[in-house]
Amino acid sequence: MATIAIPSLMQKLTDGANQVVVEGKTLREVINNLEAAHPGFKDRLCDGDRIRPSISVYIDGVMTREGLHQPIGAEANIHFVPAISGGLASHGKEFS
Amino acid sequence: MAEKKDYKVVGTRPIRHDGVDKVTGRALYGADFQTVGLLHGKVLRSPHAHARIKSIDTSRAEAHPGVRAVVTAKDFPAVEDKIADLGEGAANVKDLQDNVLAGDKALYKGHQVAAVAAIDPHTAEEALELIDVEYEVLPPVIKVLDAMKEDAPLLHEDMHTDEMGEKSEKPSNIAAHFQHKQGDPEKGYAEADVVVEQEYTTETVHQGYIEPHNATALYNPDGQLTIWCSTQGAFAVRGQVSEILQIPVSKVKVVPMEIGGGFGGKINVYIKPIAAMLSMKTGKPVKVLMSRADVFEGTGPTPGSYVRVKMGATNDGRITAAEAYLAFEAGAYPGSPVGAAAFCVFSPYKVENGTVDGYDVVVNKPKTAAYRAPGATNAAFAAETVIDEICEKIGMDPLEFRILNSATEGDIRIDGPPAPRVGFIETVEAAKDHPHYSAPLEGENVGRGVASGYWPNFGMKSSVSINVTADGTISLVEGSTDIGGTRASIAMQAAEVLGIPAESVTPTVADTDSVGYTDVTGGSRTAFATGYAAYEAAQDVKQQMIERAAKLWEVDAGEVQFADGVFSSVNGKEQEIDFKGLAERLDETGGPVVGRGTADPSQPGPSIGLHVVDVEVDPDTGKIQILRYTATQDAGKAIHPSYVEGQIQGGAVQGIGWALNEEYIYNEKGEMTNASFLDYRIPTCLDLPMIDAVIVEVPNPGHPFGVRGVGETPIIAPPAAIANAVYRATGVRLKELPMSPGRVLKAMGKI
Amino acid sequence: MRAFEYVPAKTVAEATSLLAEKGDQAKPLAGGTDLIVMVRENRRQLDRMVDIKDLPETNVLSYSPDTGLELGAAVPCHEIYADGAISAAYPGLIDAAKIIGGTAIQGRASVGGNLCNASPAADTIPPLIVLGAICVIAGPDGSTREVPAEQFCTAPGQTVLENGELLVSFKIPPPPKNSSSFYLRFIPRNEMDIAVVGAGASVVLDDAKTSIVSARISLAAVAPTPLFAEEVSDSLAGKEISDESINAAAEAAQAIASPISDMRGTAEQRTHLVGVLTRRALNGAIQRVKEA
Amino acid sequence: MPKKVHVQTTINGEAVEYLCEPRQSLLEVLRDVLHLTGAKEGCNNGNCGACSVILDGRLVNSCLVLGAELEGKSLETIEGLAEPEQLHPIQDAFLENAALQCGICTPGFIMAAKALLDQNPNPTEHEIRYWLAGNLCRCTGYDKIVRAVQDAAQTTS
Repeated sequence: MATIAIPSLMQKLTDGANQVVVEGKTLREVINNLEAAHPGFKDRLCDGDRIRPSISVYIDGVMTREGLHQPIGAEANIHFVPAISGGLASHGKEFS
Repeated sequence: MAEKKDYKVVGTRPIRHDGVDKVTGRALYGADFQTVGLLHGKVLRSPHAHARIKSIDTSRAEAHPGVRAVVTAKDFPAVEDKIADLGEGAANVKDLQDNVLAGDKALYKGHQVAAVAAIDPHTAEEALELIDVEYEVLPPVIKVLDAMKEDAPLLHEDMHTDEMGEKSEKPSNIAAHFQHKQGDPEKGYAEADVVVEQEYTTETVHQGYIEPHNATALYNPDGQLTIWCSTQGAFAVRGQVSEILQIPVSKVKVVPMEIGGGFGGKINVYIKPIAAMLSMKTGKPVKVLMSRADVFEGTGPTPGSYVRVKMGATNDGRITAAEAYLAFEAGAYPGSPVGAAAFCVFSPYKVENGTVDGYDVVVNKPKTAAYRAPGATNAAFAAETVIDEICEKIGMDPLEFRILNSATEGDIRIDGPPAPRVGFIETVEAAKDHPHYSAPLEGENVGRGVASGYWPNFGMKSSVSINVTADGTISLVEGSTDIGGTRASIAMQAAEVLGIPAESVTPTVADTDSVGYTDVTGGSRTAFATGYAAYEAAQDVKQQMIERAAKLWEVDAGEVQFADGVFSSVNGKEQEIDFKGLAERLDETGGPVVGRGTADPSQPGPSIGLHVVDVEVDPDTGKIQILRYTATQDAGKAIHPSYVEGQIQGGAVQGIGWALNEEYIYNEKGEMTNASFLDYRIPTCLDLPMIDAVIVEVPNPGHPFGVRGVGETPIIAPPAAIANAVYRATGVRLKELPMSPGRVLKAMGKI
Repeated sequence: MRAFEYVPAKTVAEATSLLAEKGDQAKPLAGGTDLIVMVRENRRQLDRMVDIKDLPETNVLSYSPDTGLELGAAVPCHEIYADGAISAAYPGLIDAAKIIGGTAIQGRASVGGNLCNASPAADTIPPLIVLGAICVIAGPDGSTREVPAEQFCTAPGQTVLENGELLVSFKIPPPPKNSSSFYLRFIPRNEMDIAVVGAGASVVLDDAKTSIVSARISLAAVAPTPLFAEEVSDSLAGKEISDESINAAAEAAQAIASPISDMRGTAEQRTHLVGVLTRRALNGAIQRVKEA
Repeated sequence: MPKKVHVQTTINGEAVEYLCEPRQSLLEVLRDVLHLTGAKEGCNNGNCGACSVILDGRLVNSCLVLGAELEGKSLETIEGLAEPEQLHPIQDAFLENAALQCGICTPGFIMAAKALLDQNPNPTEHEIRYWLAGNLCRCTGYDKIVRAVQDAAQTTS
């Protein structure tokens, strides 16, 4: 079971809970299960088949760049964080 | 992972490989590129900060003798209004296009509107005056808080505020709002003995690289486009030009020339697609150069901002709660660095109860670009001066306060994930132990201030290949443009692995067809990530060379070891050959050796610095003089200490410039009134003392030699450190940047 | 920038006739540090530049304690401050010559050009005024006329020069006994800026060096032209040197300043600085007399 | 359009002839006509020093000189400083002190430093900083540049 920290601006979707525990072997499964439990998440986190460029995903403290394919360990801690944008990006990732 | 401490090459100070070219004037920068049949392009820019473009008539310009082509936004291919992943970041392609040549509206003075190619630059310039643009001038909005008002003029009538995926109903200049939250701030304030809350504003500032943007493009009838230019990232140019002009990336070759400074400002493209479009129309190579005024008015600076910070602490110096409200000017299109600001504002410290709100707001100014630790300086100016006020109120030494509250590895960051290891306490201790901190301050109107700066650093992708040469040297091909000596620091990492001198490496920065994908020189990533790729490529070479030695000695590769530049056989045969000796014998052992390495490291390792400054303030004129400056910084491991010191010194001085005088000054029409190096006042050498750079080395576990990026961090602390010093000198706290003489006089009540 | 022609003049007469021929479409070129930039940035459009810096008359640099200084209009700043005797006699002029632009600008920029550019913020004009410089002007008909420095500028960028006239040189009287001069400006950096406010002062003290016999004060960047603060200057005559008398002069100077607000400073900042700089200029000049 | 001007001059000790438009600056002539691109354009109005050259022994900004003014004059540029097998001591000092990062301002700084040391072989730190104030560097914070000039002064004097 992965523990997801819910960003404060998304806690409306979880009735105020700041943490949710869901199953999933990949990030895709985790988000699908999150969506099933708390409808609305998928659209907030994903743009079609990808994580929105404005969101960074941390698995156990390390930012992943593998998107929805990212394997998720049994006891993973997942954070969805507003991406740090800088130079090029309109809603981009990482620059200076 | 850091493998050993007694390095032969890493940590030494060889002469940089491109040095002779650069001191003799022979190094070719973008504007130095020449080719036969060259045409020259010039760009017409909007004279208005906000205007609807009703029509553009180019016929008179086209008829001007010597003019070969004119382009406007009508010449763009159609693109979708969507976020495109450009490999090195994502961007809305429509916005990118619109910023290169304005479509329906000009959104800032200096916005590119049309361009001309002609037989020489003067003829092209004459033709600009013959382009007739009919504008409907609209009211501009320049300041972030004005742009956030309900009744503010809207830049984009169809833009709605994005709150982590949720869109506002009404259109707004606020492109995005996000929030980080940990614990319970109210509970934290209840535990506090002291609570300080202050508001801060900063003005737009520019990177101020000395070389203006430049581009020469040649479009061939076979559809192949080549662009010679100065850029922080040849692949970033390729990606943007490809999207803007809707050409496959394989048809775009970008040749990076030497680059005269960037600091984040030479990632976005402005005139490169224009040079390409003009070449497409004329079939000739077209060179476009910006003037200094073009650079100020038409390229991305770093934003002005409004920042409010509230912090509570106990009398024994423990932070109990902290909040920040950050509103940043994105410029004409969304995408300010407010995300990085929100991340960095409290990063050095353990904050268990905190909230950070960030707002990305469009205004009628050039679209902001990155500038050295983008966002962090604005944020630190606020947070680090609030901390100074708290220290004063509870009577604690500001360095002790920082040691007490330092975030340590595993502490929960404000955005949720755990903090990685960084030598914060070590940099503070280094400052404490430095003679500067204990030196008595002499004279009147003088004061000493300190502040910290934290930057997460970035990894991203790099590729390196290495060819072994028969004389025992290697040629190293990399894709990172060298802005400050990175050829040397990358070459040195390969040399270390192979046990050869730095001088035995010939590094080359290659074009996009000649090296694997490499992200921009930015994010403090080049010595770290491209250095990592060079390490991997050298490891590959080493392994192949071990196999060659095995072949030579007719033993198993497992019986060959390599140490200190010498291959030897393990099993008693006592055979030895050094790298040079083996390189001479590649032909007979299987031919050329080519090593390759790629990197996309996940642990860049943050960097942190602590700055100490002494100032003198003239109480009659409000002018601040920097008397003494010391900057400590955790570099992880300094590959070439001279260039690490150089980054620290240069970054500190950019921060000093930001603190003292640098700002975009606007009139009521939204026009920048100081678009020159005369009135946009970057520091001269007469404004400064020597800058004492102290390198602290707490190795980054995410790099084989322990490297942490160093480029960005040193700009963050100076404005706050100087503001704290000015307070000691005058008793007045400055809450606006820059702390120009007029603002100081006002704060002191003299005017 | 539109195309123009470049003509090096060989004599003053040739220069004035080349200028007269084109009226306001011709300008003399000396150091070019202002003119070339203005033309390049389309702030001024010209058909002709007349290079006047190889004329003997515009290159004269001669000083004697009896007759004073004759300074050609095209002499670059660095030649002036390289001369020890001139530096000792007219320190206020040297203060200004050493702070115009950077070293490379001072290799070309001339005092004459600085005056003809007629910027309200020009650094060398207040020293010219307080040193009582006379401008020698050649006309297209071969005539010459003389105009005091304080009357030369008429508006920002405008001067008394008529069509075809050329500023040839300055005559600066020898410094009186017990006198000295001082110029300073306020700028946000330490070099490479335009004055937010500039102040020049010259003083003649009595033999005891305790009171002021006469003084001249001039201010830059606080009015449409560099200002000769004549009444303020006269009010110092006969006054004892004291904080009180200096402060009174500084306040009087503030009263006559009429600065504008622009990107280099606000009107209130400038008015404040007039007081500060007038005090410092007067004290600086007095100090120099005392130390002499 | 006014005719091009024919100019005969001396550059780095060699006689040079060229044609230029009167409106072309010396910097344009050097870069676009003579392809001597060591002098750089940073501002084109005398505020950055990247185009510094030495004209008849005086340090000038080549963007503030007309190409047409060079008739009969003698010009030194960065390209003329090194001997075929030996850098000028100032060039060596810049390399040894790591006094450059991006390098765009470096030719201007080296020419300015040469003009300084030609006339003042033992400048103080303040004299160096005053002399070089017209040359902007955005990368180094000037520390290592000042030290390089101090070092070069030691070597040459």
